[in-house]
Formats: sequence, C-alpha cells, structure tokens
Amino acid sequence: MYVVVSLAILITMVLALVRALRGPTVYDRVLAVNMFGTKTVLLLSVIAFLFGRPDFLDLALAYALINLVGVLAVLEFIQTKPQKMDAADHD
Amino acid sequence: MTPHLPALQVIVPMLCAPLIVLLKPRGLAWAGASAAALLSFAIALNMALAIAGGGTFGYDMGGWAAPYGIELWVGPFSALVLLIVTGAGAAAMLAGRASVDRQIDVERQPLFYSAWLLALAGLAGIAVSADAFNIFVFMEISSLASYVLIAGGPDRRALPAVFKYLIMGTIGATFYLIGIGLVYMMTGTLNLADMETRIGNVVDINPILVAAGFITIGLALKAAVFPLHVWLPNAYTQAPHMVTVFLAACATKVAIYVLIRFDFFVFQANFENHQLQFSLFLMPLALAGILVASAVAMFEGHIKRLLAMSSVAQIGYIMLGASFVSQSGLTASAVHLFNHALAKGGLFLAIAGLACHYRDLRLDQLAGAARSMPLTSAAIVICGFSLVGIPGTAGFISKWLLIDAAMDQGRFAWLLVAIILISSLMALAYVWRIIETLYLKPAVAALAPREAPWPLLAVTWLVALANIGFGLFPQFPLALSEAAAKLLLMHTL
Amino acid sequence: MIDTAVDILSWMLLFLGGAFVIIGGLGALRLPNFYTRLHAASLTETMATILIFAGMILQAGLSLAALKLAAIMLFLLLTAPTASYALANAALQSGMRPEARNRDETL
Amino acid sequence: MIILFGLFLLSLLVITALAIVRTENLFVAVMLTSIFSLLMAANFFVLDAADVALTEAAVGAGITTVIFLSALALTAESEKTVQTGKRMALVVVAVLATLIIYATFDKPRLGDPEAPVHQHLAPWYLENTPVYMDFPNVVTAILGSFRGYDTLGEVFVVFAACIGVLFILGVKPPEGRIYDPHASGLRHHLIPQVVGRLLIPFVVLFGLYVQFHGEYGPGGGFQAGALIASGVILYALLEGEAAALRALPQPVLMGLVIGGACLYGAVGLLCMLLGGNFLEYSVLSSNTVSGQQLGILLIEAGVGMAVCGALLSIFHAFAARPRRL
Amino acid sequence: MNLLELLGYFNYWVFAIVLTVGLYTVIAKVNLVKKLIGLSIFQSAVFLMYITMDKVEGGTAPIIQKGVENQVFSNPLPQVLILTAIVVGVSTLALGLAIVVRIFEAYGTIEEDEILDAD
Repeated sequence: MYVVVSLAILITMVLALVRALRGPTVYDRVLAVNMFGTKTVLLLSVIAFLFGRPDFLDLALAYALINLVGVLAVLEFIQTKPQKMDAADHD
Repeated sequence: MTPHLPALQVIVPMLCAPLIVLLKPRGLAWAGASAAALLSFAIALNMALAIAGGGTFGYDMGGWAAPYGIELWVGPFSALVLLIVTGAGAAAMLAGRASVDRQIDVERQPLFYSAWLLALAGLAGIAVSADAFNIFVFMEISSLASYVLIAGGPDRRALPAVFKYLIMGTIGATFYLIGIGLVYMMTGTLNLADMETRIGNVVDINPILVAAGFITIGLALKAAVFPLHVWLPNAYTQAPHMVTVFLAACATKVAIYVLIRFDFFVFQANFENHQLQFSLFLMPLALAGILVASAVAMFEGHIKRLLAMSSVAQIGYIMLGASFVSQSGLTASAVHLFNHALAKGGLFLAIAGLACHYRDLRLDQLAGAARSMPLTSAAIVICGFSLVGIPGTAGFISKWLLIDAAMDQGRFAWLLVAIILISSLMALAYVWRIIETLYLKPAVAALAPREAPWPLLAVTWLVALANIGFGLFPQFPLALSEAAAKLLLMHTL
Repeated sequence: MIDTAVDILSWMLLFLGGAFVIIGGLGALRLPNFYTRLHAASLTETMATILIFAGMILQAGLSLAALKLAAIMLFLLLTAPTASYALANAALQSGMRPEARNRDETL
Repeated sequence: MIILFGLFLLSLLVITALAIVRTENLFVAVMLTSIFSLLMAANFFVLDAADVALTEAAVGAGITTVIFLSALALTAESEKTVQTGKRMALVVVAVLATLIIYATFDKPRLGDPEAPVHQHLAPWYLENTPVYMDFPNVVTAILGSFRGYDTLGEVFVVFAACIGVLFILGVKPPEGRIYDPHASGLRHHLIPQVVGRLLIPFVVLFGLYVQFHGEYGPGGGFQAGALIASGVILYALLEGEAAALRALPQPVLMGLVIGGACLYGAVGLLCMLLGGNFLEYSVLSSNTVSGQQLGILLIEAGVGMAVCGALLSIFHAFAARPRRL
Repeated sequence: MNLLELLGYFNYWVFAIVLTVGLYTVIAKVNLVKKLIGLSIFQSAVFLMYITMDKVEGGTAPIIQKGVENQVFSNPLPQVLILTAIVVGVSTLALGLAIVVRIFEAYGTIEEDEILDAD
C-alpha cells in the first residue's frame, strides 16, 4: 500500500516538474516548486515507513520548513522586483 | 610540547584567525596576525632543524591511530614546504603594513588579516596532512582565503580575475575530490600510506588509473601547470601587492608538493611502467610551459604580469625535475621550489616597494626608477639574477642541479639541457628588460629619492641577501631536498 | 478484529490520499489558467496530506512516530495554504486577473 | 521497490539538470536548482544517507536558494543567448564522460557488500562506535571524533566564507543605489505574518532538537545551524531585514561565528593540556566514554553556533545591500 | 542481471551525465551566475558518486537501533565526507556570488564577454 501511495506521489512529482518547466508565468513555476516540495515531504514520510525507520520523520519536518522558507523567499524576490518579471514569461 | 608541533603548526594560525577579527583598533590586527605568523614560522623552523638532523614527525589527531583517524606526518619535503609557506606568510605580513594600509580600508583590515592567517593555516595544513580527504578540506580553506585576499585588489579588474580563479580552483578541487573518491571506492581507505599498500591489491586497475588522471589534473589546475595556468597571471597582477608576495611564493608550490607526493607515494609503486607514464605525461607539458611562458614574459609590458608569467615557467622547471624520476632530478625540483620562492618573493617585495611611489606598474612608467629608489632597485637586480640563475645566487644552484639531472636522461639529454639553457637566456632577457628600464632609461618624471618604508625595505633586503646566502652556502635546503628525494624514490623501486 | 478494521481503514485512507494526489497533480498540469491550477495544487497539499497522514497515523498506533506524523501534518496544513495564499496574492497584485475563460493569456 | 524509486528520482534529476542549463532566465534556473537539491536530497535518503539528506535539504535547497535569490536581486536576471567556447566545452566534456565511463566498467556494482569500500574502515567504525562513544549515530561519531579534525577544518571553511563575503561586500556600493530596509514585499501580508510568528519559535525549537539529538538520530551541528538560520531568515522575510537585524545584530552574529569556532578549538587545546592529543576527548573526563560524549556534545555546539552565525551573516550581507530600483 | 545491479550502474551514469552537464555549463556559458549554478550542479554530481558507493544491499542508515539484531548498515564514512563537502560547496558559492555582486556594481553587467570588452 505504501508503495502504491509513493508511486502516486512520484507521478505527481513528475507532473509538477513538467509544470515547472512549462511555466508559462513565473507564478506557475513557483506553484510547481511549492507543490514539488510538499510532495517531497509526503514521499519522505511514506518512505520512512516503508523502510521501517519512522525515526527519520525528522527529515520530513525539516523539508516542510525549508520548503516554506524557499517559497516565501521567491515571493519576496518577485515582489521587490515586479517590473522585471515580464521577462520571465517568454521562456 | 615537541610531539605536538605538527598539530600546532596548523592550529596556531587557524585559531588566531577568528580572534584577529575582534581586534578592531588600528594596527592591532596587524600586530596580532604578525605574532601568529612569526610563531608558526618558528614552529616550522624548529621542525625543519629537527628533520635535517634525521627523523620525522608523526601525529595522530584525536588520538585515533591511522587509518581510522587522521594522521599528520612531516618529513623533509613537507618541512621544506612549511618553511616556504610560513616564511613567506610572516615576511610579507611584517613588511607589508604600509602597503596594506594603502590598499585596504582600515575597517576591513581585521577581516583581511584574518583571511591571511587562514590562507597560511590552510597551506600549512595541506603540507602536514597524511590523509587524502583532509588535504581537500585544507585546500579549500586556503583557496577560499586566497580568493578573499586577491579580491582585496584596488582595481576593479581584480574581481573578474578572482572570479576566474575561483571557478578554476573549484573545478580543480572537485576533480581532486572525484579522484580520491574513486581511490577510496577501490581501496576503502583515505590514509595515503594505507592507500599505497592497498592499491597493490586492487584487481581492476582502471578506476585507479582514472583516479590518478583526475587527481593529477585537479592538482595541476591548482598548481597552474601549463596549459592550465590561465587564472594565474591576472590573479597575481591584480592582487594587493603583499598578497602577490605571499601567494606567488607558496600557493602553487603547495599544490605541486601534493601532486608529487601523490604520484610518488601512492601511485608510483603500483602501476606497471609508472615511471615512464609519469615522465611521458609531465615532461612535454613542463618543457612547453617553460618555453611558452618565458617567451610571453619577454614581451609583457606590466612588471607584475611579467613576473607572473615567469612563475608559470618556473613551475615548469619544478615539474621537469620531478618528471626525471631520479634522485638528482627530484633534489633539483625540491631545491628549486625553495629557491624560486626566495627569488620571486624578493622580487615581488621590491615591487611592492616601487608601488609605494609609482601608481602605474607598467614598464614604460617605471623608467629611471633606480635614481629615486636605488636600494629597492638593487634588490630587484639581486633577486632577478637569482631568478635567471647567475652564479653566486640561489637560483644558480637549482639550475645547475637541474642541468646535472638532465644529463642523465639518455639520448635526449642534450635537448633537455639546450632547452634549459635557452629558457635561462630568455629569463635573462626579461630580467634585463626590467633592469634596463630601471637603470638606463631616462626618468619619465624627475622624482626626489624616496625609498620604500623601512620595514618593507629591510625585509626585501633580508630576502635578497638570503638569495646570495643560499647561493653560497646551500647546505641546509640541499640536505632537506636530498633526504626528500630519497624518501620519495624509496617507494619506486 | 479491531486490528483488521484499523488496517482496512488506514489502507482506504492511504489509497484515497494517493488518488487525490494524482488528481491534483493532473489538475495542476491540465487546467487552463494559473488560478485554476493553484486550486488543483492546493488540493494535493491539504486533502491528500490529511488522508495520507491519517492513514499512516493509524498504522503507527500510539507512538512517537504518530506524534511526529501529527506534527508534520499540522505544519504542512499551516504552511501550504499560507504559501498558496501568498502566491495568489502576489499574482493578483501583479495584474493577473482571474477570469472565467482565458486560456493561457500570458503565453 | 526502493530501486525503482531511485531510478525514477535519478531520471528526474537529469531532466532538471538539463532544464537548468537550457533556461535563459536566471530566476527560473534558481527555482529549478532548488528542485534539483530536493531531488538530490531524496536520492540521498533512498541511498541510506539520512544525515546527508538533511544537510542537503537544509543547506542546498534552503539556504543556497535564498542566497542565490538575494544575489540575483542585486544583479541582472536574464542571460544573453551568446555562448563562447562552446566547442571547447564540448570537447572537454566528451573526454571527461569517456574517462568516467571507462572507469565505471570495473566499479563494484551498487550495494555489493563485498565491495572493497565496505571492507576496511567502515566495519571498524560500526563496531567501535558503541564501544568508544556508546551512542547510536555512527555518522556523528566519525564526524565529531574519529575525523573531528576534518570537521574543524570545515568550520573554518565556513568561517572563511563568512569573513570573505563580509570583506568583499564591505566596499560601499556605487552611488545611485537606494535601500529601504522596510520595503519587504511580505511585510503587509497578514496571513503569512501571523503563521510565521506562530511557527518561528517551533522552528528554533526543532533546530535545537536536531542539534542535541544528533548523537541518536540524523542531525548535528551543521543541520541545526542551517535550520535555525532558516528560521531567522523566515523572520527576515516576513518582518523585513531591519527587524531581523534588530533582533540579532551583526556583532552578535559575528560573536556566534567566532565563539563557535573558538569553542571547537578550545576543546581541542584543552585535550592537549590534559595530556592527550589534539581533539582527543577521552581525557576530558575520568571515564573515556563520557569524555568522548562530552567532547562531541561541545564541538557540535560549536559547529552549530558557527554555521548558524556564518550563514546568517552571509544572508544579511546580500539582503541588506542597497539595490538599484 | 538483477534490478539492483542495473541501478548500480545507472547511478554512475547519472553521475557522469550530471557531472558533464555541470562542467559544460561552467565552461560554455558566459553569464557569471549561470557559471556558479553550473559549478554547484558539478559538485552535486560528485556528492551523488560518494553516496552511491555507501549503499549496502539490504542495509539501512548507519544509526544503530537498540534491540534489533543482525542489522546491516550502509557505510557511514562517505556520508561524513559528503557532509563536509556540501558545506564547502555552499561556502564557495556564497563567496562566488559576493564577487559577482561586486562585478555587477563595477561593470554594470554579469556577462563575461562584456566585462572583457569593458577593460
């Protein structure tokens, strides 16, 4: 069962990565990065159970925290430099 | 305290570095850093004297015996390198206060001197370590600190120069890391001596060969062996003058030391025909480096750039001696390592003196400088002669030993000797260009005779006299070098 | 008996969670504009998270692991909507309008 | 099953790396780098390296991204399409790839318990950690004691980077640049602020847990330092640079760095004075095991302080620099 | 050829690919920030190589669990080395970025060719 769930999460990670690569707006990319981060947290929690070492759940907690800091930093960056963001959209 | 010397050699400058940052009042940071540098020079001298009398120093960090813990080991070769590193670091710092005051803002000076001590500690840490990964860590300390020191250069061109150095240096360090990773994968150890014995038992030699390639290229990048030297000329030219003195005297030499040590201690005994491969690979590079870099130096217009190019050529000499894989060749290499540090250090010290009154260090701007700064110019002449290898100077000893070693190289001996002689003539040409500019050309502007500040002048002359002293009485470095060569070759046969 | 019931319940929760994750992921890829995609993505970050973690907590029983899982779940439930909110707000302020039928207007 | 995960994650890693190289927008590249780091960390976790996974996530995905972004805010953000030296790069890269693949043929395959790498030192560490230190995390034992000298060196690498960044950015920026310390983009957003205020104490608490639980689970000084630094960075993002610098002024941060580095060195010197070798913690107490434990506890605290202070100093050096608006 | 064997070599291939991608970026790109991004990818590849070699079949992370007998552990030493190397990598990166910021302030660009033209 854990395997099924982790496979589902892995597939969603791919979908998020595709979204991150395709854009088209910078916000879509941030969205994808955020989603990717939370999926990593989920994946790690599930794998920790799968491995039979639930003491490694600490890692998942750390990832969740890091993910939040990363996304907020990106948003802060966007908001202090709004006029240039159009350039990000042509990729 | 004596058994702790190898550890103290690294720890003293390293632990003083954070404390220096706290010494905000003017001059205190300099005084503290100088004291630490002098202390580490005293430790190095102490060890070198003990080793010259036979014997080596070993140390188990944390009390864990090798290979489980990290081992420090100081033999004749490392003692020689330590002398150069700590000597150059201490001398440049003692001499350079006025020069640094001119180039670095007062409030940034504590950070600058702290980085200086870290560079010193890192280089010393590489020289004393007997553990492959530990060498990587200390290589990174010294590299990061030297990037910081060079970035202190007054001109904006220092920044692209140091960026290039950072990129190439990091690639070199990472290559080295890949190399030791591969060796570790096949042997399961990180201790150099342990590696040597265990590589012998490895059945599949391919990863080890590739590892040797990665380690050699990585260290050659750090050592600025031709043609991987492209970062060096700009970095040395744009660095603050005192940093050039320090780094030109020892930074690349430590990388060469690690390269030689790896090749002779770890790989030599284990590869079939390694001797042949080593010289086949290094000798052409060394020869090309000597000729090309000397030729470029002959046409350089900026005095620091000229000497930086000459450094690339001198690194070629050191590699050439090593590539002979013989007692005389390795002795010549080690002696040249020492003598070149003396000559180049003295030259850059004198140039820092010139820079006190000449903003622009291009040769055409320095015309007639000997009239306003006679003592500094005389020191340039002495050290320049040592660089060329005029009899009576230290440079002569190593050139002579190198030619002597080249004579034993069988059929191509005459070619090698010819190249060494030709390149010496080229060196004479570029040194003569400097002397001609300083003494014979009419002065651009009439300047009253004003010498460099006395501490700088005193240290410059001390080094210049050392060039003559070690030219007339070369016993001490020679004894260490011969012992070093013997130890290096012990593993070959 | 109870054990089996708990097991079945937790497997169901995990399975549902997995399904939600995939649905949300597909939505984030396929939906036409940014705000709808944001909506789909938030689905994976709240509903799916609750389901999956609840399933695992049931599996873990009363232990330190369950406590940690609950902590992570709480943390994610606090931070993920916050991030979504900040993201939507930033997009709105930059002039991107949520309209009903615009297909990748920024392309 | 685990193997399939690895395969999957590694493929994603390659795709991400290629995408990073291809994109011309540096901002997008940095975001992808953060995904790259997370993937790398997940890979490390799958390969049984829990401590490394934690470090890579905290340092690689968190701190690196933040520093990259603050540097981008000070420079340009899209790249020109022109490339020089493409051909030379291709040649170098081709040679490199050939070399590595040549080496791979004889490499022991993944997970082979007979591989030489698992024979010599590793079993000794696994066997002797319970004997000498009597705590479960072998990684912490090697990091703190068996190879404690490397870790000392590493602390000084971080220290060098810290003073280096302060030194290089200590030059006053050119004229025509303004900086408003209150102009943080997230300052006026109520929800993130409330949530952030709620979370920050727990973040610091979690950091301390990672710090002092390092002997028993994944974690230790580096990870804790990076996590606590992330907490403070979160504060800076939500409340503005000025507030963060008021809460932890630069001298305090510098004090943390210097104090941490000196604490580590002082423990080593104390061992020397008590008759042992440098960093030989066994002499710190009458009982060698408790001596080792005490020593590792102290040096890990030093590492945590130094890393936290250094990362924050570096962050502030970038984030508080005047920018062109 | 069992599955684990395949993955064993797959890891090394990924290492080679990521390494070359990183190095290519460092050499071929003229943008200084892009060069640093390439450098960090390049270093990450090496981390992957080290961590790959620590895996033991059926092993678990080298944190000894009380009361569990006959556990197989993966090799802790490469993990220690890479912990150090990661921190070294981020230190280098921070220093590099500081230099890039100063270059931008001094030259108004972070493209290498324009910087060379400016001097």
